[in-house]
Formats: sequence, C-alpha cells, structure tokens
Amino acid sequence: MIQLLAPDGTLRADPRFPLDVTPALCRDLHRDMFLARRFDQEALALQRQGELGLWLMALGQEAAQVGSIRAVAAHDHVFPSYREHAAALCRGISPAEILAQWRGVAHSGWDPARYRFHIYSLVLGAQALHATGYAVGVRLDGAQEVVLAYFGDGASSQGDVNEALNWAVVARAPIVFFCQNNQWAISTGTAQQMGTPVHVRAAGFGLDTYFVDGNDVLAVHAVTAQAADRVRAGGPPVLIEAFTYRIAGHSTSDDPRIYRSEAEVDLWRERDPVARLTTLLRAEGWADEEHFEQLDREARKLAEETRAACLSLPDPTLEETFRHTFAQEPPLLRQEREAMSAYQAGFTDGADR
Amino acid sequence: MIQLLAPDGTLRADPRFPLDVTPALCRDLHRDMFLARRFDQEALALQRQGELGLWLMALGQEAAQVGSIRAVAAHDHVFPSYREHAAALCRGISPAEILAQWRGVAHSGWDPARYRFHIYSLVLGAQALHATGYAVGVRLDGAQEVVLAYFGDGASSQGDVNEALNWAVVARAPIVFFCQNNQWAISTGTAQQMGTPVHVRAAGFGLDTYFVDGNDVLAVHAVTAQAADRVRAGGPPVLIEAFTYRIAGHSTSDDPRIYRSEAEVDLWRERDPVARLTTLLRAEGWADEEHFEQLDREARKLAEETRAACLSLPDPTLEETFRHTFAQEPPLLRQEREAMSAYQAGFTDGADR
Amino acid sequence: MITLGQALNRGLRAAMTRDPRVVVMGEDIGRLGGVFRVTSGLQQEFGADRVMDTPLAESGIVGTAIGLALRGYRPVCEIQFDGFVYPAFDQIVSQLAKMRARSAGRLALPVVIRIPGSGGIGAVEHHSESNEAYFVHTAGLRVVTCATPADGYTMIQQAVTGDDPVIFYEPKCRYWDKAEVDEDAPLAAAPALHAARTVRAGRDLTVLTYGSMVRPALVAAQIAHEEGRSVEVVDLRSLAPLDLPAVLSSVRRTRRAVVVHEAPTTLGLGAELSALLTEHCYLEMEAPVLRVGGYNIPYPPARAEERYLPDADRILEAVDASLAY
Amino acid sequence: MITLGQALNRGLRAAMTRDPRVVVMGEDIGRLGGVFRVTSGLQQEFGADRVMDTPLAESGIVGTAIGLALRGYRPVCEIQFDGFVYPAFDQIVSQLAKMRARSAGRLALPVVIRIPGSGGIGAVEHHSESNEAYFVHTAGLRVVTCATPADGYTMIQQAVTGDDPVIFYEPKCRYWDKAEVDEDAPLAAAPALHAARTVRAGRDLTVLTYGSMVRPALVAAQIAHEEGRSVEVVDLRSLAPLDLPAVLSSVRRTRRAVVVHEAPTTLGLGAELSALLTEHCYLEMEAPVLRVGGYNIPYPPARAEERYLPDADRILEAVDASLAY
Ligand SMILES: Cc1ncc(C[n+]2csc(CCOP(=O)(O)OP(=O)(O)O)c2C)c(N)n1
Ligand SMILES: Cc1ncc(C[n+]2csc(CCOP(=O)(O)OP(=O)(O)O)c2C)c(N)n1
Ligand SMILES: [Mg+2]
Ligand SMILES: [Mg+2]
Repeated sequence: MIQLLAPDGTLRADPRFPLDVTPALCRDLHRDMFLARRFDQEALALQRQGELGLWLMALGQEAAQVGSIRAVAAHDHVFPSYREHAAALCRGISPAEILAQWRGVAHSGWDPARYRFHIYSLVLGAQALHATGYAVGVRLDGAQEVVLAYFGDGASSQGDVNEALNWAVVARAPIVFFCQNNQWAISTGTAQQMGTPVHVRAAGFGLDTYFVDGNDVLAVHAVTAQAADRVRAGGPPVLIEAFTYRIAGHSTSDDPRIYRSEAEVDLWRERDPVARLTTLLRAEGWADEEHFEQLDREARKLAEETRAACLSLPDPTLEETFRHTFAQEPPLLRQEREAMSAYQAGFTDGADR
Repeated sequence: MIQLLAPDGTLRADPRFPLDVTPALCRDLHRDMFLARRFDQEALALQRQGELGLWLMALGQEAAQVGSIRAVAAHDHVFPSYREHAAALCRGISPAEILAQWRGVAHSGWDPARYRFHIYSLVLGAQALHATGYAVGVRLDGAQEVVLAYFGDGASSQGDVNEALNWAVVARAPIVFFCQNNQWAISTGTAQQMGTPVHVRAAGFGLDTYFVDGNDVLAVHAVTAQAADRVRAGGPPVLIEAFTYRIAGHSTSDDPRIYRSEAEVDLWRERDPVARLTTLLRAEGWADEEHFEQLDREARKLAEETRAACLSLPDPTLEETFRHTFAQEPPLLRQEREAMSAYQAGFTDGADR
Repeated sequence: MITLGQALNRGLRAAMTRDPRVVVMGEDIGRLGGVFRVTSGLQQEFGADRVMDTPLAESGIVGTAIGLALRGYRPVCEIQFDGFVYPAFDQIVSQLAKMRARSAGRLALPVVIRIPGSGGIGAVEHHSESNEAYFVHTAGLRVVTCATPADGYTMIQQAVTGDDPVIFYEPKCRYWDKAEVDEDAPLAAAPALHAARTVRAGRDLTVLTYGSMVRPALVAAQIAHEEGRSVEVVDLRSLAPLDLPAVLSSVRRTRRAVVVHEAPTTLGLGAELSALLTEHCYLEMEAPVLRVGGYNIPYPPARAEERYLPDADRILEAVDASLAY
Repeated sequence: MITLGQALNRGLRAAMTRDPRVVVMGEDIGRLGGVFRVTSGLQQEFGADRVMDTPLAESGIVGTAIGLALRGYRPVCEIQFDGFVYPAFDQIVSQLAKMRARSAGRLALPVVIRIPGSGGIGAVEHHSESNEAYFVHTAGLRVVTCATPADGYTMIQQAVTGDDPVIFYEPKCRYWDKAEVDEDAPLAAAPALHAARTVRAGRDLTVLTYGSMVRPALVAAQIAHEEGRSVEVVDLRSLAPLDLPAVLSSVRRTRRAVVVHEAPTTLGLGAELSALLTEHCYLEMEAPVLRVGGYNIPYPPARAEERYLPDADRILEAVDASLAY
C-alpha cells in the first residue's frame, strides 16, 4: 500500500513517488478536507433537525476524495457515485447544489457541464459504464482529457462495474477508475463482498493499478497525478484502490452498531486523514495558529451559509418533472400536465395538500 | 499453456500432470470425439436440408468438451451454454433430445435431472450464475459434488459471468468454470472482446486457474480431473480456459468468410483434436484397423439413427406451452387455453394453418 | 398488534421453520436484518447458511437463487428497493419466469422475490417506484402484494409454499402500520394467494386497488359514504393472475369502476383492468372505467411526491366523475 | 425496390453523412454488418471509430452509449435480438429514460436503440419476443416501429435527429420485404415520428396495429372487403407517445376498434388503447374494444409459432365479433 504520510503525521519516502510536497499544496489539501468535513457535519445536523430527508457522510474519506480530484485537471470530466461531497466541493459545487437532492427538492442540484462533474448515481455501478463511454468519446475527439470515475467496494460486485473495466481496456478509454474501499457496503464487509482486493481484480482485467492509503491525501494526490499523466500520455486505463474507512454509518438511516464494533471505528479514528496533515503542517511550521484560526472562521462561515442556503431551497413543483421528461413534450403529456396544474390550483395554498 | 499431446500426435511430459494415459482411456476419449463429430456433421446436413431451423457446430471443440466432461463424476451437475453437443452426448443425452430444440419442436429436449445436465442457455452468461447458486446448494448439502459450468470467450464480457466469478469465490462454491475460448464470438475476435485472457482475469477474482490446450483431450482431461479433485477437497473455485478454435461458422446462418481468413481456419484444421489422438493410437498401437473400422460403422449407425430420430420428432402443440407456464395453471389461463384449442379445432388439419 | 414489517418477519420465520429448504438471501438481510428489518433475527435463529448476506449484485442474487432452486432449495430473495430490481431483469424475465416452459415443464423454480415497493416515504430517487406492471406483463410470474399485517403474514408463507416464482411487493410506506394478526390460524384457512378481497362493501361504484393505495381508497370511500354515496373497495392482492371473477362480480353489481395505483397510468395495471372490464361487462357498465394513477413521468423529488401520488381527493374526483356520468 | 433492411441501412448512412456525431455500435455490427446486415458497409465507409464492434455486453452497450451521448455524440445501438435487451434494462429504464428528469433537464441523451423485434422467422427461444410494452410503460422513452421500407428509411433518420432516447423496433420478419423508397424526398416532408398513419381507409371498424402485424391486418381488411365489410387499418408507428388524435378520429368514425399485436395481451399495448378509447369515446363506441395478441405464455417453440401469432383469421374473428355486437 502506497503511503507518503504516516498516521502519526510523519513523511515517508517512496522511490516511486518522490516527495515534491510544497507547503502551499499541503495547506490547500488540508483546507479542502477541513472545510468538507465541516460541511459534512452541518449537513448531518440539518438532517437530524429534519431539514434533509437523508444524508450520507463522507467522514473519514476526505483524503481519498480531495487528493484524487485535486490531482486531475479542471477540464477532466468526473463521474461520482453518491458520497463524493468533498470532491464536489473541490469542483466549486455549492453546498445548496449538493444538498438539494438530499432535501428532496431535486434529483440533482448542479449543472454537470459547468462543473465537469456528473450527477450522483444512486444505482450502484451504473456510472462506471457512463464514464467509460464518455472516455471513449474523449479518445474519438482526440482530446487530452482524462475521465475520473468513482465507485465503492460494494459497487464493485455489480456486473456494470466489471463490464466497464473490461470495456475500458478493450476500447483504450482514457479513464481512471477510483475505488474508495471504505471496507463497508452498508452492513456488508469486504470479506463478504469479494475474494481479492479490487485492485488485484482490475489488474486481471488488464488495467494499470495502484493500491494507496486512502487516508493519506499526499499519497492519493501523487498516485492519481501519476495515473492521470500516464493515461493522458496514451497509457492503458487505470484503477486506483484507496483503502479508507467509513467512520459514520452508511447513512442517517443506518445503525452501524448492529454490525460492527466501536473498537474498529476507534482504530480508524486514529488514522484520521485530516489530523495527520494538521500534524505535518504544524511540525513543519508550514501553517501557524493564525492560519488554523482563519480556517476555523472560514469553516464556521461555510456552515452558516450551508444552513441558510439549504433552508432557502425552493420546493419543487410537479410541472418541472413533467417539463423535464422529454426534450419535446408530447401533446398527450402536455394535456396531462395542464390538467394536473389546474387540479392543483383548485386547492388553496397550504390547504390539505 | 498446458499440453500433453502435441498437434503431431506425440506425448509431452509435464511434471504437474504426470502422464497416466492408458490405452483404454485414449480409445474412449477418441471414440467420444469421433462420434460427436459424426453427429455434428449429420446435424449440419439436416439443417442444410431444412430439417433443422438452425445448427451451431461444435466442430474443432470436441477435445475441450469430451476431455472436461469425462473428467468429472456422473453425479456432478453440468451447466452448458448452447454448443456443448459433444459433452451432452457423453452424458447419454440422445441425438433426438439434442436436436429437438434446433428443429423447433421444443425449447429443450432432455430431462436435466436425469442426465445431471441443465438445459442450454442461449442468453449468454446467465447459466454462470445458475451454476454458482447450484454449487452453493451443494455446499449447504455437504455433498461431495462439483459443478461444471461452460461458457465462451464472448460470454465472458457479460456482467453475469463476472458476478458469478466473484460470487463463487466469496460463497466458497464447489464449481469449475470451463471457458472454451474458441477465439470468436460470431464475428468478434477475442482482441475486441477482452484485454487479457479469461484465466488471467479469473485469477484476479481469486479463482484457481488453468490455461490448457483445448484441442488436446488428454491435457483437458488431466487438468479438469485435478481441478475437480481440488474443488471436491474444499479448494477454491476453479476456472479452466481451454484454448481452441471454432472451425465452422458461428451457426448455419453465419458466413465467416466476411470476417476471417481461410488461412486462419486452415492453420487450426492442422491442430485438429481428433486427428492427433488418432495418430497417437496408431503410433502406440493402442488401436488396430479393425477398431477404426468398427468405429466407422458405429458412427454411420449413429448418423442414420440421428436422422431417423430427428425426422420422427413430433411437432409441438401450443397446449404444451400453456400447460408449462405455471405449476398450477391460473383459471384465466386455462380459459384462454381452452378457447385457443377450440379455435384451432375449428380448422381442419392441414388446412390453412 | 404488530406492524406489517413484523408480520412479514414472523411469516418468514414460520415458513423457514416449516420447511428446511427455505433460505433467505439478499443485501444486508443477515446481520442487519435488512434496511427495513423485515428479516431481523432470522440469521441468529437459522444461521448464516439459511439467511445469506450476498454480494452487492441483484442479477447475482436472482441468478444464484435460481441455481439454489434447481438444487431443491426454496430461496426468498430480497431486493433492497424497487428501483434496484432492474439489474436482475434478465434473470427474472428470461430465466425465472420462463424456465418451466423452456424445460417443457421439467424444471420448477419456487423462488420468491421480495420487493419493498411504491413511494410515500420521502425517499431519494429509485427508492419509490411501482414497477409491478413489468412483471404482470411477463408470462410465468405470479405478482402479489399485501396491504395489511394479516395479509403480509399469510401471503408471504403462501408465496414460499407455492411452486411458481412469485414477485412479492411490500408497500414500504405501510411497514409501520399496526394490526392484530392471528398467528395460530391455520394457513389453509386463509384466502388463496390469488384471491382478491372486498375490504369495504358498497353499491354505487367499485374502487379496484392494491398495496399502498388501499388505505386512501378506504378514506375516499368513507368520505363518499358521508356524502351519501356507497363505494365498494376491492383489494386485488394478486396482480398476476388477476382474480377476475371477484372483480367482475363486484363491478357487475356496482356497474361503475375506478382503478387506483401509484404506477404511471400508461400500461399500468389500470389499463388491463379497464380492457378486461370492457371485454367482459361492456353492456353492464354505466360509465367508463376511470384510472387514477401516478402521472406519466419519472417519480418526482420527495418534496413533490405528495402531489404525484394518488390520494383520497384524486380518487374522489374520479368517483364523482364516474357517478356523474 | 429495396428491402426494409436495405432501407434502414441507407437511412443510417444518410444520418451518419449528415451529422458526424452519429456513431453506430453493437455486437457484430462492424465488419459483419450485423446478423441481419442492417449496418452492412457502414464501417468500411465511416471507419471503425464511428461504427464500433463492441464487447458482448448489452448493459455495456447502452451504458457506454449514454456516456458517449453525454460527450456530445449521438449513438445508435443495435441489440442483436429482442430477447437480449434485458441485461441492459437497468441502463435503459433508470438511466437512459430518466437522465433528463434526474438532471432537471440539464442532460439530454439522444440515443437510439435498434431492436430487431417480434417473431415469425422460425427462430430459437429469445429471438422472437415483442417486449415493447416494458418500454412504453417507462416514462421518458419514445418507442417506435416501422412496417415498411419507406418508413424504415425515414423513421430511423428522424429517431437519430431527435433529442430524446428512442427504442426503435424493426420487425425482423419484414426485413426482406421490398418496396419503392424515395431517398430524395426531404426528411422534413415525411410524417412526424410520432404520427400514426392510416394504411387502409374504411368505415365499419378500425384495426389498430403496428410493425409485423400491419400486413396480416391488411390481408384481413381485404378479405372483409370482399365480404362486404369496410375495415380501416391504422399503423400506429409510434407506440410512445401514442398518436391519440389520429386513433380517436378514426375510431369516432367507425365506432368499433380491434387492436392487434404479437405481444401477450395482458398489459400489451392493446390494454392501453382499450382503456384510452373507453375514457375518450365511451358513448361513441358501438362495441367493446377487442384485443388480438399473443397468448399469455412464453413464446412457443418455432414449430408452434404459426399458431401463436395473430393472423388474418384471428383478426377477422375479432372483426366479426365486434361487428356482430
Ligand atoms: C443497484 C443497487 N443495489 C442496491 C442499492 C442499495 N445500496 C445503496 S448504497 C449500498 C452500499 C454501497 O456500498 P459501496 O459501494 O461500498 O459504497 P459506500 O456506501 O461504502 O460509499 C447499497 C446496497 C443501490 N443503491 N443500487
Ligand atoms: C445476452 C446475449 N447477447 C447476445 C446474444 C447473441 N449471440 C449468440 S451467440 C453469440 C456469440 C457468443 O460467443 P461465445 O460466448 O464466444 O460462444 P461461442 O459462440 O463462440 O461458442 C452472440 C453475440 C446472446 N445469445 N445473448
Ligand atoms: Mg463501501
Ligand atoms: Mg467463442
């Protein structure tokens, strides 16, 4: 497992990945993770208060997400699964745009073209094929882009993901599959999910592979950067398995105590991805107290903005879904929509619907 | 690639598979292949004469099929794809039972329980999951059986096959996957199908794997026997990739000249699985001319019986399909069936339907 | 008083106790007991060999269940949510539904596929779909759904006992509904799995519905009653095969019918019922069969679902239209 | 005179010539030109980058086509036979059909999925299915089918030109039918993709049908004509959305309707048409809408298919029943 920053915050030399970590890079990555975590916590609070229908925390996976997305170019298209909130924030997607889906005001809240970040895919693994097809298009265009596709350890069991791995190799698709192995698929541990690590399986399909400490943002960043470079240079598709851990429950509806021990969770809390980089920044003197206080203020502001933006999200109308079902709305559907609207209008606002 | 009998008919020593080939075994395997080929040719003729709607020849794959099925026990359940005619004959399935499907008088012609040989699966890869589930049942029963599942190089791209490989490892299913890589999926060559050999991919999933000369019946037999023994002894599931060649077109509807050269086919004709064993039998003096003449007579008899049995297959009635749709026929469906029968009866036999 | 979820759990336990060949399998159904806890406690009681947590692959779940059935087992599969049954569609439609016919009656596949279906719980996309029509259109499958704890308890046992594959829908919005369930009543005494049930008698019009919509239909019938109109409500329970005799005997009496379901109306079950009623009692009807269903659009975001789902108001609107005809 | 297969081939060629973003993909469609040769010669003409032989995986075909569409391409996928579309069902129903709605209208997926459908060619199992109802029930998809070379030539081009996903059924038993096709007529002059067409005018009854069943319907109409009854035949062409105005204007005139298709009648398209006609012209009808379709069983072995498929005789029986009503 590739590791450049140990859990205790000390740097590890790895010949394959010469340490070219600058203070600025470390501060940036740390900031991204720190803010993502604060956002995550605020979203959790909002859900507990009934403002979100559901929330899936990225807690513990910030390094895997920030390190990978920061290592590709802004124009490289990304296909997330549904837990990549830290990655989404790095792409400039606003808290409100992320929360819209979980508040139930939309199925997705952002413009995928604007952020080069596809909508979340809740049907596990489906996006692996979309990403592969998109990457084939990149090759046909002769563009210098790379596609980054996220999926989880559980999703790796789906036929779609395996079809995608094979397809990417055969079609020479410029793609980097990024598997966040957080060791759990709801209550199903990886031992019940697969017989070998995903990166070993991917190598069997013919992809170049990396196995990296997913809680080490520097390693994830270095590995993903190298992978993207090689794919951009015409190399075979890559799969990166980032070994990390889902600190929170699967979602706010989940009760992880039923299927895993607190001791296991504590073990991973000690390998926290944010803490180890904080330690490094302090040890190396790359960030002073003022920096951290400033970051705290920023985080608090982000939390407040997140809450305010969430609460002010407009409720959806059924008309929208009608209008978004077809590019050219069929006459019959238009009639159905108009009848529905007329019917709805028959109820005075706030009345029994 | 494991090979014990070279194309020129000479034996090759392989430390992993000590040659314990007896004259009797060689004669039996040769006989199975020889008769299967004659049956295959007769079926082709029947199709050309309009007596079969379609036929898919096993020509060239006799060693892969005979060598593998003869290496497992009679009580080991088999899940074929749709080209395993040689394997089916080895299980005692009659020519008529095999041809029923291709003459269009039934979707399958034999009793899977009687022959421990499942019906053909035309939806590529689907049977890989059925075989895996069946094998899980074998484990739950604590039975000493092994499941043998066939699929092709093309089918290996299906999600179902990959889900099965992973599932078998996770569920410790006593199963041997047997992939006949005949290098073609209709017009699609393996280079357009996969980036690595199937056995390499399977190893990535955690299966024990073998790569064997599929035109060498002795190697296929030895490898499959060892694989079955190990699985029976509680070892991990196995995948055997048998490298062979589809000498004929994909089916009688196919015109292979459009996508591959005669030269390629000729090359493989020289690696004929039956011829090389004939050579060995003659060279070692394990079979005399009388033996071969006797075999010819047997083959001719099989061909005649095949033709006669095929032509005497009764046409299907629609009633049968009605009766076989549910275990307990719903009243509505019974009414529908009775109305249909009454309607059909309204037409004098041989009249305009 | 137990909930529908508990009733299903006890029904499964009874089925597993009765027949050692019954096994339960699916994602997170073992240690966790399923995301809705319907299989809660079963793994502790029957062991991990009979209550199997599977890899995350629906085609794999149904495909291996078929293999287990071929081996003599009676698998009960759980699909975690309605919207995740599609990866298993080929295994269900080409294998599970057709294996008996394809094998000329030689092979039986007693497999039950449990699906927490329909919406109304404010879930994210893919978690609120009513896709029963796909399976009703597929010859070879039995498709049933329960609306009450009592039905959940008996129907799941009947489904497991039969020799045909069954798609078993559980209205997830009703999992927490409570009612008395007589667990000692002999299963043989329960109405047949394919039988519909009149849940409210009436004279002027028949509302044909099932699953999650039975309750709003009853609310509508009560309101209609207070307004002096007598509405009969029939819980179909079995969607394939349909209990046509029961449907016809009710509609022939009331001469008016409204079909209610969450699924989009286009080729939803209402279309088949309308066509059947037209074919069987055309002259007895006094008004066209009217359909109240989901709109013909993808299921909307949670905060719009209340307006998407049929409710007592929309049912009453159709009832009024039919009666005014 | 060219065959339907050739007409589709030329329509695809025209579409690819017109728009460089159009790519064709599927199993064996490149070098071989497809098992029905519909894409024959296209790879030689447009190269392997625009005419892609794919790995053997239907979910992969549709899933990667979706990705290509997201990248700006306009993929035309071929599913080799009707019975092999099911592995792609999730990608079609949850992704292709819903992506526009799921993305609040931000994403368009101009993907065409060509399916050689229906039976009648004496094929083995899974090669003769009529599964259009699954897709008609799925909001977000356009489902169309062509019955003649002329329609094949224009409709495939219109399907490729539109911005909505289209499931394009080709009646494989008609691939070898020949007819004149005016390839120079401007596409804009052709009837819209969603428009039905009256293929035979009549006064006494309307037969609503599509695809492979148009021909037997016309034969039946001719026989009826010789027996002094005037039967109108409407080729629906578009199954989703339905051209309801055209259907209603015909049936309001004839006051009688028979729906004909190969698919099993239970929740087949006939159910929807019957329900719609009941809802829209209940009082104008003089007989119940009757359905002639495949029986509610899996498609039978080839040597029984002639008795399974609707033909002129069965259509006439329904016509007689309706007229005698
Ligand atoms: C096809 C499909 N089946 C089932 C589910 C229900 N489900 C949602 S998340 C989840 C576990 C996913 O685990 P993993 O892929 O490891 O991602 P993680 O939640 O750990 O980020 C399951 C079973 C789904 N969303 N899609
Ligand atoms: C799911 C599915 N897709 C497509 C087909 C059509 N088809 C039949 S055989 C075949 C090629 C199969 O190749 P392979 O798996 O190598 O087996 P082989 O024919 O070489 O024995 C194809 C594409 C099918 N039967 N099933
Ligand atoms: Mg996980
Ligand atoms: Mg092959």
